[in-house]
Amino acid sequence: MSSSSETAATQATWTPDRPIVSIHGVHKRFGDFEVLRGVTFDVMKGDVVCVIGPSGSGKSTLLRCINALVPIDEGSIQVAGQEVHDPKLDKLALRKKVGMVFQQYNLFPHKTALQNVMMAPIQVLKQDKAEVRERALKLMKKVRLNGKEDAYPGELSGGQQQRVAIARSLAMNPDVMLFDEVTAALDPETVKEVLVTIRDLAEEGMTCMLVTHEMGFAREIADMMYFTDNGVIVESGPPKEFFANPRDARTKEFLGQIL
Amino acid sequence: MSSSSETAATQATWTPDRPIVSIHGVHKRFGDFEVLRGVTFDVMKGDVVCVIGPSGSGKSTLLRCINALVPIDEGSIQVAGQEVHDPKLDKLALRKKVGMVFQQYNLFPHKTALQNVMMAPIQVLKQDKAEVRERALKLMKKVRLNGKEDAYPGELSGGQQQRVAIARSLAMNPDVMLFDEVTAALDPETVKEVLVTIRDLAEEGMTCMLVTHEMGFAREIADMMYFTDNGVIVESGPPKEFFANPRDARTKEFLGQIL
Amino acid sequence: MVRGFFNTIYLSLICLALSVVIGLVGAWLQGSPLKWTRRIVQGYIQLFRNTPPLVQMYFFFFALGSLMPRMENEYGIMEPVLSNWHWAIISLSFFAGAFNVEIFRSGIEAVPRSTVEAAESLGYTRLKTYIYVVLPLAFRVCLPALNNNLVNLVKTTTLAYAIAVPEMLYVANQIWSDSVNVPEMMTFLLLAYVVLVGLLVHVMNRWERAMRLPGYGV
Amino acid sequence: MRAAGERLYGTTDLPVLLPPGERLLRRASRERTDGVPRLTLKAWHGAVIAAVVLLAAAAAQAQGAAEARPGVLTALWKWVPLLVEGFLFNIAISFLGMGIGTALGTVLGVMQISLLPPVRAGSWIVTQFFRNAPWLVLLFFCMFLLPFEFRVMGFVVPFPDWVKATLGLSLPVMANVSEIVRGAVQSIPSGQWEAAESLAFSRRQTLVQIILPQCIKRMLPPWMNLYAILTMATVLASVVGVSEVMTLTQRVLSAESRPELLVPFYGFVLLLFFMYCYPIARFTHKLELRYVVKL
Amino acid sequence: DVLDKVMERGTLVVGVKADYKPYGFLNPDGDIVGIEPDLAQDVADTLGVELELVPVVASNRMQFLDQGKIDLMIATMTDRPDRRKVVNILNPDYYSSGTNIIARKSAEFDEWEDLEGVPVCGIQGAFYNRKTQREFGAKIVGFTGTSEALNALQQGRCAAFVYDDSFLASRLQEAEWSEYNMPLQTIDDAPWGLAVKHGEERFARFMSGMVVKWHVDGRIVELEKEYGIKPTPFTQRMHELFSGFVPKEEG
Ligand SMILES: Nc1ncnc2c1ncn2[C@@H]1O[C@H](COP(=O)(O)OP(=O)(O)OP(=O)(O)O)[C@@H](O)[C@H]1O
Ligand SMILES: Nc1ncnc2c1ncn2[C@@H]1O[C@H](COP(=O)(O)OP(=O)(O)OP(=O)(O)O)[C@@H](O)[C@H]1O
Ligand SMILES: [Mg+2]
Ligand SMILES: [Mg+2]
Repeated sequence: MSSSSETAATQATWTPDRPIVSIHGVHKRFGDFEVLRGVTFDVMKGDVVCVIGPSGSGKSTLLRCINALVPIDEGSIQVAGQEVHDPKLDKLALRKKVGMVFQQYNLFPHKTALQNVMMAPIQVLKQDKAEVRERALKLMKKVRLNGKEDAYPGELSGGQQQRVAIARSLAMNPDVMLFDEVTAALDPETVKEVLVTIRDLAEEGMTCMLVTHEMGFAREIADMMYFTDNGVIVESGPPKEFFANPRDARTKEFLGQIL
Repeated sequence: MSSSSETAATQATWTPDRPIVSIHGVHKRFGDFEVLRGVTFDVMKGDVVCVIGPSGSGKSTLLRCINALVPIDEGSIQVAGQEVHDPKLDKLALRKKVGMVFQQYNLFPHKTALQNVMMAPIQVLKQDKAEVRERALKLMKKVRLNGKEDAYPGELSGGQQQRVAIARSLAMNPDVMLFDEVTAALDPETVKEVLVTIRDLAEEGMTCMLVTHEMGFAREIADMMYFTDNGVIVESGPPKEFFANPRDARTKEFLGQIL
Repeated sequence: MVRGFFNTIYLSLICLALSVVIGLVGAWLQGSPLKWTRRIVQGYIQLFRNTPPLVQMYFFFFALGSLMPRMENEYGIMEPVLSNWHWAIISLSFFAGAFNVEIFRSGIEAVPRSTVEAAESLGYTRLKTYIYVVLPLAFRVCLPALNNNLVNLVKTTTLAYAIAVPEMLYVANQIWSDSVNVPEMMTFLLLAYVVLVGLLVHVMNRWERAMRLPGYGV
Repeated sequence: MRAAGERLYGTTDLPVLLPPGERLLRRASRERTDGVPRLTLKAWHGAVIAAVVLLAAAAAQAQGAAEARPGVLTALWKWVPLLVEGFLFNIAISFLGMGIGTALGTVLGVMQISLLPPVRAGSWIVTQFFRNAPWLVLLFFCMFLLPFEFRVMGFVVPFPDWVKATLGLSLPVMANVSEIVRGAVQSIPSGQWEAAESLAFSRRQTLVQIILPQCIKRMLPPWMNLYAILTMATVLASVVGVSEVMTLTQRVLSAESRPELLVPFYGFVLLLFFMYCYPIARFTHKLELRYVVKL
Repeated sequence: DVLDKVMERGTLVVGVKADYKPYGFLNPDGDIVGIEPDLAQDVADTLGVELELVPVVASNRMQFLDQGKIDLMIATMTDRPDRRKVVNILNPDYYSSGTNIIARKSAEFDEWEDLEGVPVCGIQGAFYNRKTQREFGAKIVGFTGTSEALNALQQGRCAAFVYDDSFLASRLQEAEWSEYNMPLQTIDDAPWGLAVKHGEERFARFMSGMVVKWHVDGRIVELEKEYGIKPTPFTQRMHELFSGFVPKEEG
């Protein structure tokens, strides 16, 4: 398979003791507006990183840069030792390593839940259908959706859809999962369902980057917290410290708003 | 004015020491599905009541029944002594007494913020334009939107739109305000803005019924908490007790989910 | 009359199929990176959308028809290779096709960018995204508009009478100038078309319903 | 429950009413900041028009070159005033037909959303019937079943052909407008109705004050599209002998008795329509961008 | 009755063809001219009223007369029994034409039977198509106007064009049509009649008188010459028959 040889090639330059995602001095402009203004941080394999910050501070943009959905203007982003910013980069190879789950789920509405999960491995990785199916069924179970395989996205609740989206990304066997406000607009119980799923993943050692507004969850799950404002990382640290003793004034203000 | 004579007539049978909203054994079915299955409680004038509960438990439906937006199948709902369920009911008179703010704001997009606030008093209550205008300007100030009078809804942020919607309802001088998840889908800072506005109202003695998922807020503002599940009220009580010592298993489970 | 009825159906079916093909190809060409390809398609659309189909038909038949190569036929006349049937089919298909291009294009544009992104982040290439995600969705979005246009097309086949294609109106016209019963013929025509179009609407609606995305709200 | 998109876009007769994509959204926001829809008639639009003229003339010259008779363009020039006059007549018919059709169609459309089931069903049937019947056939009906004059209280009100043709054309317009109105009203989120209701607006007030004003913007593009379609349909009046541009062209052609003139004359008619309808189409497109997205 | 109405109104409304050169066609001013409008003018002059011409087509001319939209129809209408039931076709007929075809000389048609199965252009709804189709088995390809049909013939869409003989004869005089001829015998010589509404006896009698008068003083032959067509045998015969007979004038 092309994907496995790919992985072998890049792993030659990357060892597990180095950060799996390494972001360095990243700038991103949309026209005149500079969304990211020099963001730098590293994520180690198996870490769970939470990014919080006010609306419009560039959190989603950052995740999208990591996944090469938007090009960056300056700086460097490396995933497993491979430069994302490289114009010669094989985007498809990168995306096989990085899974992304969106706030709006973005499921394919014309396919059932199971088909949504199976599509990419079959059509992109050209894997064997029966094999993929078996794996997809396992994933559905993992996100606690067994029984809903044949439902269309329109027939699922928000939380269920969100979990299908997670399973869909997992089916590609990524090294890193990016979650962009996956629980906004869900009710507390559904939020819980989704978060439990993510926690399971984290416990299995998946590298996760989350953008979230759920402080309670961030506090429980994160190995590292990052607070962004105006395109820069204002403060970071392990959650206990971060929530108990924010040093920066802006962080204090933001955390103060939370009821 | 017909409205004032109305009020006089109904106030004859209602005294401020009796509940302003009195709900008794309300059942509501959509087709085969029974959304409300015998809901009973009272709201005293000036009280702030919060209704919480899982998604689909009938919270929105209950508010909509109080406002006669949907008819009920059984039971009785009285607002200021007047039966809402009465087929001969003058719905318009009722709605002058009950204001409602929706999750999706539902502002009129073809009118400016100020016009949105002024429309109903002028066209429904036939009040004097200059007078209404003055009052509307005061309301805009009250919801901290002075300066945004001439903006169209499309030009306002979510939180600002939500506050215009509140002002619009207040302009009708209602006796009771119903708020249906007015802060879902807003970011934490905007949530704060809207909640401060509601707190101001509560402090001025307005009777408020809120459906919310914001436990922190509910705890702070509510005089009474109600927990609904499956179309019935499972538990109720003053917030301190309610949050500290939930008696019912279902309530315990629900509150346990909240991070 | 029965012949005319079946000719109308035949003409309609062929034009329906062709116009859909033209629409698909045109929409695909409109997404082309070549500026001139897009412009030519755009010119085609505007020209056909903004002129009366009746006049188009004449123009096609008489102007372009005369430029066509000829072949000797069984009567020893040099006959153009394309008959009036062909021209009716061509001009009606191109007319409806011009609308279809726009319909398909807006259907494609209606597919949310975020869904395309989701596919891309799963490693789909552009072409695969198109085939597996964009087109199936676009097709569902534009189905109602497509239905309407196709209904219009069936109604427009009456115009083929102008270049002597024996469809229903032509046949009716022959009969009523012979015998003096215009109102009866008109009633028949009206009913025939209402039935025909009603049938098409019914079939398309069933199809639309079958293609409906369960619970999909956009 | 029908999907929102279907409700919004599936109910008009006009193909261009689809949700705009993001490219369009961006263009729309640019135009909104400008405040006016930019009606750009770029150079190549002119080139297309010129090409049509040249094509028509060239084809004609090619055919007519061998003749010793006056040139094709001379012949065409001689008749231009008459043809243009005929075309103005087409425009007059289209204006009138649109006016009548819109007035009737709006009423019919509002009836389609009435709370009374019989009214709703009745207006639905009427709408569907006139929407599905071919324009030409409706035209014939009006031509032959309406009297040529009315007697109102002793006065004889003449009822000329072109009025009948106008009525015949306004029937399908009515049905389409009815659908446009219904589609637009149903495309307004139900939250608007509820909000108005909870503010104690009556149904009539809600419709007049809240819903219809929001609809107008949405209806404008399909309505203008319909107008262009109607304009192009006015040539159908030739079939029933109304002296509009197509009829005149045919008469002129038989007066000239020169078959080679056929192509330039029809080319000229095409050109007339294109020059009238194309700017309308562009403008409609601009409006569409402005309004479909705004709400 | 109509006559009174016409006199009262001061205008005579006549339905004529506007797409049938030379019987009725447009001039660049948009007026209808030709043999039939001239005849209509004669009638109006005789009555001392204004003339108003209404263009008619085959499919609406009888309805118009029946509805009273026109008072009189002079619209190249063939006199046929089934039409006599609908409108009052006057005696005597004022004109006549035969059915004939033009075809490329190379086509070599000798008799009508040769047309069996051959595509023949015609005008939609024209009388001439009838026999050609029914008795000789030609495949009629009907167009809306003569220009269209002639163009189609030139393009080779049909082997011949069937229409009225005098129209075809005048075409053949033009250089453009030198490749073509009228190879067959004119058949089906059918008279054309003026028509008024049934029940209008007085007006019918008056109009019959007008027709007789035209035949007597050779007006129609004169007009044929004026519009550049060869006088048809029918009009000449009628002129000979009627000359010397002086009609009693009415009105
Ligand atoms: N494609 C784009 N073109 C122009 N501006 C953009 C684009 N995408 C994002 N932006 C702008 O960049 C800024 C950051 O956007 P981003 O979505 O990253 O914010 P965010 O931190 O995720 O906010 P939220 O919490 O509301 O999701 C915003 O001001 C947004 O308007
Ligand atoms: N018009 C309707 N027709 C049929 N079912 C309905 C209708 N409105 C609501 N329901 C159903 O009634 C149930 C209760 O709905 P309701 O909106 O009151 O829930 P809720 O408690 O407000 O939930 P949420 O927190 O998600 O807003 C849901 O299962 C919903 O599907
Ligand atoms: Mg974001
Ligand atoms: Mg709700």
